[in-house]
Amino acid sequence: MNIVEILAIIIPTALYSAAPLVFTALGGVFSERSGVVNIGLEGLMLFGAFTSITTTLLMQDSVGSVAPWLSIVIAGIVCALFAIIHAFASITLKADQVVSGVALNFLASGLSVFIIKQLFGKGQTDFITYRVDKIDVPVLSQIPVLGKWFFSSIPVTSYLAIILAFVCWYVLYKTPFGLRLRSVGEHPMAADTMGINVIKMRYIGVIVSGFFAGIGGAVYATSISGNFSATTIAGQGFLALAALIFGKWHPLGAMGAAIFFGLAQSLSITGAQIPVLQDIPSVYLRIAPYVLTILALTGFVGRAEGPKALGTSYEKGKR
Amino acid sequence: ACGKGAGSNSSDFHIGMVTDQGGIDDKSFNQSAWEGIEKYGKDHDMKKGTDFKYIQSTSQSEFEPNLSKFVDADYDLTYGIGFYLEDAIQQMAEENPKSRFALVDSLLLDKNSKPVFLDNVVNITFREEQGSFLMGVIAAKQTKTNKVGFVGGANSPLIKKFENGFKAGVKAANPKVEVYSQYAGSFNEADKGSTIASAMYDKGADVIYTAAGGTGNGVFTEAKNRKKKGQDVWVIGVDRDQYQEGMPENVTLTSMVKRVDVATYDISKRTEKGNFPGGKEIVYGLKENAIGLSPTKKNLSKEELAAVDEWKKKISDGEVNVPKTDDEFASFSVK
Amino acid sequence: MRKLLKNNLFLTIIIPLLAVVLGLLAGAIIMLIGGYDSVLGYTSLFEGMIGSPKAFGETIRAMTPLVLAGIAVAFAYKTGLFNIGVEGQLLVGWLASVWVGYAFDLPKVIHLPLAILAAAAAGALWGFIPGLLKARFKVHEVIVTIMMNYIALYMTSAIIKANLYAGNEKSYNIKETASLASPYLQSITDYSRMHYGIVVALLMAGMMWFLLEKTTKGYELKAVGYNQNASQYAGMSVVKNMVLSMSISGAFAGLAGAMEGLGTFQNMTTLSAFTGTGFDGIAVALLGANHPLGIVLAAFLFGGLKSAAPEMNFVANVPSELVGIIIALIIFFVASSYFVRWLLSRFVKEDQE
Amino acid sequence: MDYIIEMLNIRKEFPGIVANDNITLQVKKGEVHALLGENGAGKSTLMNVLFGLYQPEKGQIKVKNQEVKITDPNVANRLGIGMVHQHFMLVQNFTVTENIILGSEPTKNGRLHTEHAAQKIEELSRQYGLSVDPYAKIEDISVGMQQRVEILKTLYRGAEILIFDEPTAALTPQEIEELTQIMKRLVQEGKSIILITHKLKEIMSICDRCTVIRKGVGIGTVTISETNSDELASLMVGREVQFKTKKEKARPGEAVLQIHHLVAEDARGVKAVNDLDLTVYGGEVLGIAGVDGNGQTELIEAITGLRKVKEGSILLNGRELSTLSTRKITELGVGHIPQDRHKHGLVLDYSIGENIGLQTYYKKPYAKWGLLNYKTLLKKAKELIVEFDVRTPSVNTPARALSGGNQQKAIIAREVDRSPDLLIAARPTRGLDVGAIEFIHSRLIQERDKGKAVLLVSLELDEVMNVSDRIAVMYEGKIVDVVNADETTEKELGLLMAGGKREGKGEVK
Ligand SMILES: Nc1ncnc2c1ncn2[C@@H]1O[C@H](COP(=O)(O)OP(=O)(O)OP(=O)(O)O)[C@@H](O)[C@H]1O
Ligand SMILES: Nc1ncnc2c1ncn2[C@@H]1O[C@H](COP(=O)(O)OP(=O)(O)OP(=O)(O)O)[C@@H](O)[C@H]1O
Ligand SMILES: [Mg+2]
Ligand SMILES: [Mg+2]
Repeated sequence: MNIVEILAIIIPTALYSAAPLVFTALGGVFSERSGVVNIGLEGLMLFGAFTSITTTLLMQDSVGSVAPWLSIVIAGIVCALFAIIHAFASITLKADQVVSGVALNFLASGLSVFIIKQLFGKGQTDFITYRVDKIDVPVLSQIPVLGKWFFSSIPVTSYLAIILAFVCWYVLYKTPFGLRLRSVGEHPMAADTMGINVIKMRYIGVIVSGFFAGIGGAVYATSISGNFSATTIAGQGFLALAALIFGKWHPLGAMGAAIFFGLAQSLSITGAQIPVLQDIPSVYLRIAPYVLTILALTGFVGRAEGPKALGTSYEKGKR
Repeated sequence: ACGKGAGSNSSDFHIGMVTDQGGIDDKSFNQSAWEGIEKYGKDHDMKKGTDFKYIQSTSQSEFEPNLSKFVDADYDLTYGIGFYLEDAIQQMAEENPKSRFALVDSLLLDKNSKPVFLDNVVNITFREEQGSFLMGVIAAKQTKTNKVGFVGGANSPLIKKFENGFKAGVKAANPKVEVYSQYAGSFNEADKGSTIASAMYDKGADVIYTAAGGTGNGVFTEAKNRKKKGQDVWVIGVDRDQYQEGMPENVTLTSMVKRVDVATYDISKRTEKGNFPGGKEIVYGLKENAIGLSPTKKNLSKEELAAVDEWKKKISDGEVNVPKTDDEFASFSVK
Repeated sequence: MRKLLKNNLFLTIIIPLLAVVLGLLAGAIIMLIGGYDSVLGYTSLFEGMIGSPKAFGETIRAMTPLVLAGIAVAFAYKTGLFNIGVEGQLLVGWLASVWVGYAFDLPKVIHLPLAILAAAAAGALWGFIPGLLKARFKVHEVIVTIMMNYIALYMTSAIIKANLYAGNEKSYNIKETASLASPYLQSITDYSRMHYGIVVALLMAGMMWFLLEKTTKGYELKAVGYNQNASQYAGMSVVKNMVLSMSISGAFAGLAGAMEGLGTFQNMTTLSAFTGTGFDGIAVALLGANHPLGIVLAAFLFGGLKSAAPEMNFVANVPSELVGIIIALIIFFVASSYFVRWLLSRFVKEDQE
Repeated sequence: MDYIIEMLNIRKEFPGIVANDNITLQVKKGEVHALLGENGAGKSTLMNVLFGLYQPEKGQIKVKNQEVKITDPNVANRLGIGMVHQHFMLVQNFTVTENIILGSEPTKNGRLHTEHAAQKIEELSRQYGLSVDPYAKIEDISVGMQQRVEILKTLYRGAEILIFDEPTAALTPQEIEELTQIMKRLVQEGKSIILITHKLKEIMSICDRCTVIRKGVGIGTVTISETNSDELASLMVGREVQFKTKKEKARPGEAVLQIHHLVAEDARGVKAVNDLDLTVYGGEVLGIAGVDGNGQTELIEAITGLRKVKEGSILLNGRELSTLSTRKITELGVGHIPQDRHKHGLVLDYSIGENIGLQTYYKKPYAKWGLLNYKTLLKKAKELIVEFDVRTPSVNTPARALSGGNQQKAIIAREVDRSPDLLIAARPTRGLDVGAIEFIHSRLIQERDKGKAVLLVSLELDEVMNVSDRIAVMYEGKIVDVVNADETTEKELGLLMAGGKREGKGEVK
C-alpha cells in the first residue's frame, strides 16, 4: 500500500471517530468558558447515546430512516435539560463544580441502564435499523486523491461537527453573547458591574454544553456503536475534556485536538494493516495516541491557561 | 440470603447461573446459556426466579459472592459462564465440596496453570475451531478478491481457536486466499471494530469473520455502510445467528453458532438424572450439534453448503483435525 | 441548636448523614416508580451490607481500595491538584504488587512489605510524571492523568500477556508469602474475602492526615496549593512540592491496586476496560469532604452499597444500577449542602461579638 | 440647595458587622466630594450600595431629588452613576474596547461592531484628555492606563456622577498628577465626582467638600476651604495623628548591603536592572524613589532570590547572595515586605496565625524533625498580633477576611520579628489609612534605630522623604543619584526621577 492509499484509510476513519469528540468538546468550551468546570461531559455523552438509541428504536418503525437524525436532536435537548442538574448544583447551590460533575456521571450511567431495563427488560438494547451512514460526497469524492481522503465514506455528522466548530468560534468571539459569556468566565464581578447576569450566562453555558455533549453521544451511538449498553460510552467524555483543554478552551483548538485524537487512534488501529507499522508490537500502537498527546502538550502546545474564574462559584461582593 | 424454594416448591431441583461482566443479554454465550436453562426449566415445569435463576456480575470482584449466593441457598447446580469465573468457581468448589458447579468455556487451572479437575465441577468447553473452520471454507468460496479478514476481541487462547479454525478452513478450501487478522484488544469498542473492518475492506477483503462481541458491532456497521454504497462485502457472525444484525442491508453471510444452550440443557438434564459428570471436561462440537451453521442460510450458495457438509463429515469422522493454536495451525495441512 | 450549629464538627457530620438519608429516600421512590418492592429492596441491600458476618467482611473488602483511592484524590485536592489519574495509578500498582508477589521467593516479613512498596512506587511514578509536567511545563494535570490512565490500562495487559501470563486472561497467582489474605479474618467472617489490606488502608488514612496537618511538609504542600507566589516568596520550591504531592497521591492509588492484587484476587486480569475504582475514589473523597475520617466512612458506605447490590438484585430483582443512582444523588446532596453549611456559618458569624 | 445625589440614613449590615450605620451623604452637582475613613470604615460598602451592588437594609437614595431604588448596576448606569472600583473590574485578556462595551455592545446585524465603538472611545478619550489605545489588551497596559479605561467605561455609558474608590492607591506620582487633571476636566464638563482616598493631600488639593466615616458611622461633612489636613485626620481616626514621623538623626554603621554592577532581566528578557550599584548601611533607612517600572520590582526580586541575577554581585555583610536560594537569603537575615500583599505576602486561605509563621514554620521551636508544632506557632502569632495590633477576630481567622491594613500589619510583624539585618519594605503603606501608615512608618524607624539596614521602595515621594535618611533615585534600571533626605526637595527628586541631572554634579554611575 502506498501513502496515498494509507491516508485514504486513516483520514476518513479519523474524521469518523472524531466527530463525537468534537461535538462534546465544543460543548465543554461553552460550559468552561462561562467558568463552570464540566467533568460531567462523560455522563452527558452517555445519556445522549442512551437517549438517541432508545428514541430511534421507538421511532424507527413509524418514521424510518429519519429516526436517527430526529433522535440526535432529541438527545441534544434531553441532555440540555439533564445538564441543568449540574448547573443548579454548581451555580445556584454553589456546589463544588467538580463534585457535581462527577455526580452527574454516576447518575447518567446508573439511570440510563436502569431505564433500559425498565423499557426493554434487558441491560443492552437491540441494534437500530437505520443509522447515520458514511457517505461519499457527490462530485467532490470524485476529485483524485483528495476525494478519497476527505470526501469518501465519512458520515455527514463529521462535516457538521467541523462546521459547528466554526459557528461556535463565531458566536464566542464575534457576538455580544460570546463576549459576555467569556467575560463571566474570566471576571464575573466585572461582568456583574457591567450589568451582565452572571448566573444566567453560566446556566446558558452549562445547558449548551449539555446540548452538544448529548449530540456527541448520540452521534457515537447512531453512527458507530448502533446500540446502547453500559459500556457504549467508556471514557470518550474524558477524552473530549482532554481535547478541550488541549485546544486551550478554543472552539477551533478543541476541534483540532479532537481530530488529532481521531488521527492518532485510527493510525494506531489501522497500523496493524500498514506495511511499515505492522511489525511494531501492538501495545505501542495502542498507547501511541495518548503518549503523542502528552508529548504534544509538553513540546509545543505548552501551558494551557484556562478561564481565570474557572471552577469558582460567584458571590456578589466577594473580594 | 433466601433459602431454596422461596415462594413455591414446584420442584426440588434448583439451577443457578452467574454471568460474567457481559451480562445476561450479551447476545452471546451468557444469553445462550440462560436460554438453555430456561428451556430446561420450562420442560420440567420449574419456576423461574426460584427454581432456576441467574445473577449478573457487574464487576470481577462479584463472581465469588454471586456464586456463593446460590451455594448458601443450596442450589443443586450452579453455572459459571465464561473463563473469567474460573478462579471464583475453583475457590467456591473447594470451599463447598457439597455444591455442584459447571464452568463454561474453561478448565480449572492450578498454580502452574496446568488443568486440574474437581469432583464437584464439570468443565464445559466447545470446539469453536470446528465451526470456525466451516466459516473459513465458506469465506474462501465466497470471496471474489481472494482476501478475507478475521477480527478478534481480546487476543486470548479462546479467541485464537476461532482464528486458527477459520484460517485452516480458508486454507483447506482455497490456499490462494489471503487472511488478514487483527485483534481489537477488547470486546466493547465498536469504533475500533469499524476502523479495523474499514481498513480490511479497503485492502480488498470482502468477507470478515468477527469474534469480538460488542467490538463486532463496529464491523457490522462498517459492512452495512459499504453495502449501502453498493460494495459487495460480507460479515460472518459469531455465537448466535446474527442475521438480524445484518439487516436491512443484509450483510450477514452466515454465523458460527455456539449452542451453549445445548450444553446447559444437557448438563442440567444429566445432573437431575443423578449422573452429574463432575471432574470431567465435556466437550461439545459439531458431532453434538452444539457447534455449527446458523439456521438462516439464505445468503449461502448451493456449492458453499455442499462444501460445508463435505468438511463437516470429514471433521466429525476425525479425518481432519482442526487446529486450535498458532502452532497447530502452522503444522496444519490437508491432503 | 444554635450552639450545635456553631460547632463545625457537628455540621461536618450531620450534613453527609442527611445527604445519605435523602439519597436513600430518593432511591426508594425510584424503586416504587420502577415497580419494585422498596422495603424488600432495602432490607436485602442492608442484609448484603452488614446483614451477616460474611456480608460485613465483603463490605470491608470492597471498601479497602476505595479508602486508598479516596485519600489519593483528597491528598492531591488539598494541595491544589486534581488527580483523575487514580485509575491508572491503581492499575500499575496492582501489576507491580502482583509481579513482585509472584517473581520472588522471600520470607513473608520481607516479601509482603516489598510487594506493597512496589505498588506504592509504581503508583508514585505514575503520579510523578503528570506532577513534573505540570510543575515544569505547566501542562494541565487533568489531561495528562487521563492519558496516563489509558497508557496504564493497555500497558498492564500487555505486560501480563508478555511476562506473567497464566492463561484465561490472567496473570500467575502471587506467592503465599506476599499475600494479604487472612484465613483468620476469613474464618470470623465465614469465608468472605476480607483481608489485612484494611489495616494498610486505615494506616494510610491516618498517614495522610498526619502528613497534611502535623508536618512542615504538609504545611508547604498546602501553601503551594493555595498560592504559589507566596510560597516562592517564603522560600518553598513550587516545583518540588507539586511533584511530591502528585507522587504521594499516586502512591496511595498504587496501594489501592495492591489491595486487589495481594488481597482480593491474588493475581491480575488483563483488563480491557477501567475498573472504575479510581472514579469511585473521587466520589468517596468528595463525600468524605477530603477528610481522612470522612473518607473512611464514605468508603464504607460506597463499598457496602456496591458489594450489596447483587444481593438486592438477587432477592428483590432490583437492578444493581440503582446503587449507582443512589450514590450519585448522595453526592449531589452533599455537594449542595456546602451551601447549607455556608448559610449556617453566616448565622453563626452574626451572633458572635 | 439641590443635590445631585442624596444618600440618607443608609444602613448596610454584613454578617457580623454593621458596615454602614445610618450614614448620610449629599453630593452637589459639579463638585468633587471626598469620602474619608479608615480601612474598613465602610466607604467601599457605601459606594457599592450607591452603585447597586449591595442593597441597604435601611435608608433612602435620591438622584436629582427623585427617590430611586438602585437594584443593580444597570439601574445605576441608567441613572448616570458610574464607578471606578478600588480593585479594577477589567477582564485582563480583553481589549480596552471589549471591556468598555461589555454589557451594552453595539452590533451590526448580530455581529459585534467594535470598530464603531473604538471610534467613539477615541473621541471620548480625546475630549477628556485620556490617551487610551482602544485596541490594546488590558494585560499589556499600565495600571494608570487601566484606570483610565475604568473611567472611560463610565463615560461611555454617559455617567453624570463618577465614583472613584481609592483611585490613587495604585498610581505613581505622575499618574496621580494626570488623574487630578482628568478629574478637574471632568468637573468642568459638568460631571460630579465622589472620591474615596486616604491621602489628605489629594483631598485638600482637588476636593470641594468631604464626608468623614468612622467605623461605619457618619462623622459629618466639612467644606475643604474651611479646614486643614490635621483636622480631617483627627476627624477620621478620632484622635491626634502624627504626620511627620519623628526620628533622631541616623547613626549609620557598617555597610550591610553592597550591590555591584547588578544586571537582572524582566519577564520579557529586557535588562530591567542594568548595571546597578547601591550600598545600604546599618542604622539607616535608604529610600528608593523612582517612577514605577524603572526596575524597582526586579531589583528587590534579585536581592531576595526571586529573580535570576544575570551579572554583578549582591553582598550581605560581605556574603554573596546572587547565587543563593530565597530561603537561604531569608535565613542570612533579609526581611521582605512585598509590594503586593495578596499575591506574595499572604496565603489568603491560611489563617492569620499560619501566615505569621510563613517564614519560620520549619525552624525550631515551631518544628522538630519535620513535625510542625502548631501550639507554639499560634502562641507566637498571638503575641505578635497584640504587639503589632493586628485587628482580627482571632488568630484562626483566614487572612482573606482581614482589611488590607491589618493584613499589612501581620506581614510586617512577621518580617520585623525575625529582626533581619536588611529589611526591604516595598510600598508598605499602599491603600492604607493614615493611622496604619503612621504605625508602619514608626516600626521602620524602630528597626533602623536597632542598627538594622532598611531599604524602602515607594512611589510616593512624601513617604520616601518622610521616612528615609538617604534617597537613591532609580531611573531605567540604574541608580542615577543618591541624596540626603533633609537636603533635597520634591522638585529636585522629581527632576532626577524623570532622568534629569542634579546641577553641580555629574551623573553618578
Ligand atoms: N462582602 C463583605 N462581606 C462581609 N463583610 C464585609 C464585606 N465587605 C465589607 N465588609 C465589612 O464592612 C466593613 C467596611 O468595609 P469597606 O470595604 O466599606 O471598608 P472601606 O472603608 O472601603 O475600607 P478601605 O479603606 O480599606 O477600602 C469592613 O469592616 C468589612 O469587614
Ligand atoms: N468578602 C469579604 N468578607 C469579609 N470582609 C471583606 C470582604 N471583602 C472586603 N472585606 C473587608 O472590607 C474592608 C475593605 O476591603 P477592601 O477591599 O477595601 O480592602 P482594603 O482594606 O482596602 O485593602 P486593599 O485596598 O489593599 O485591598 C476590609 O476590612 C475587608 O476585610
Ligand atoms: Mg474600600
Ligand atoms: Mg482599601
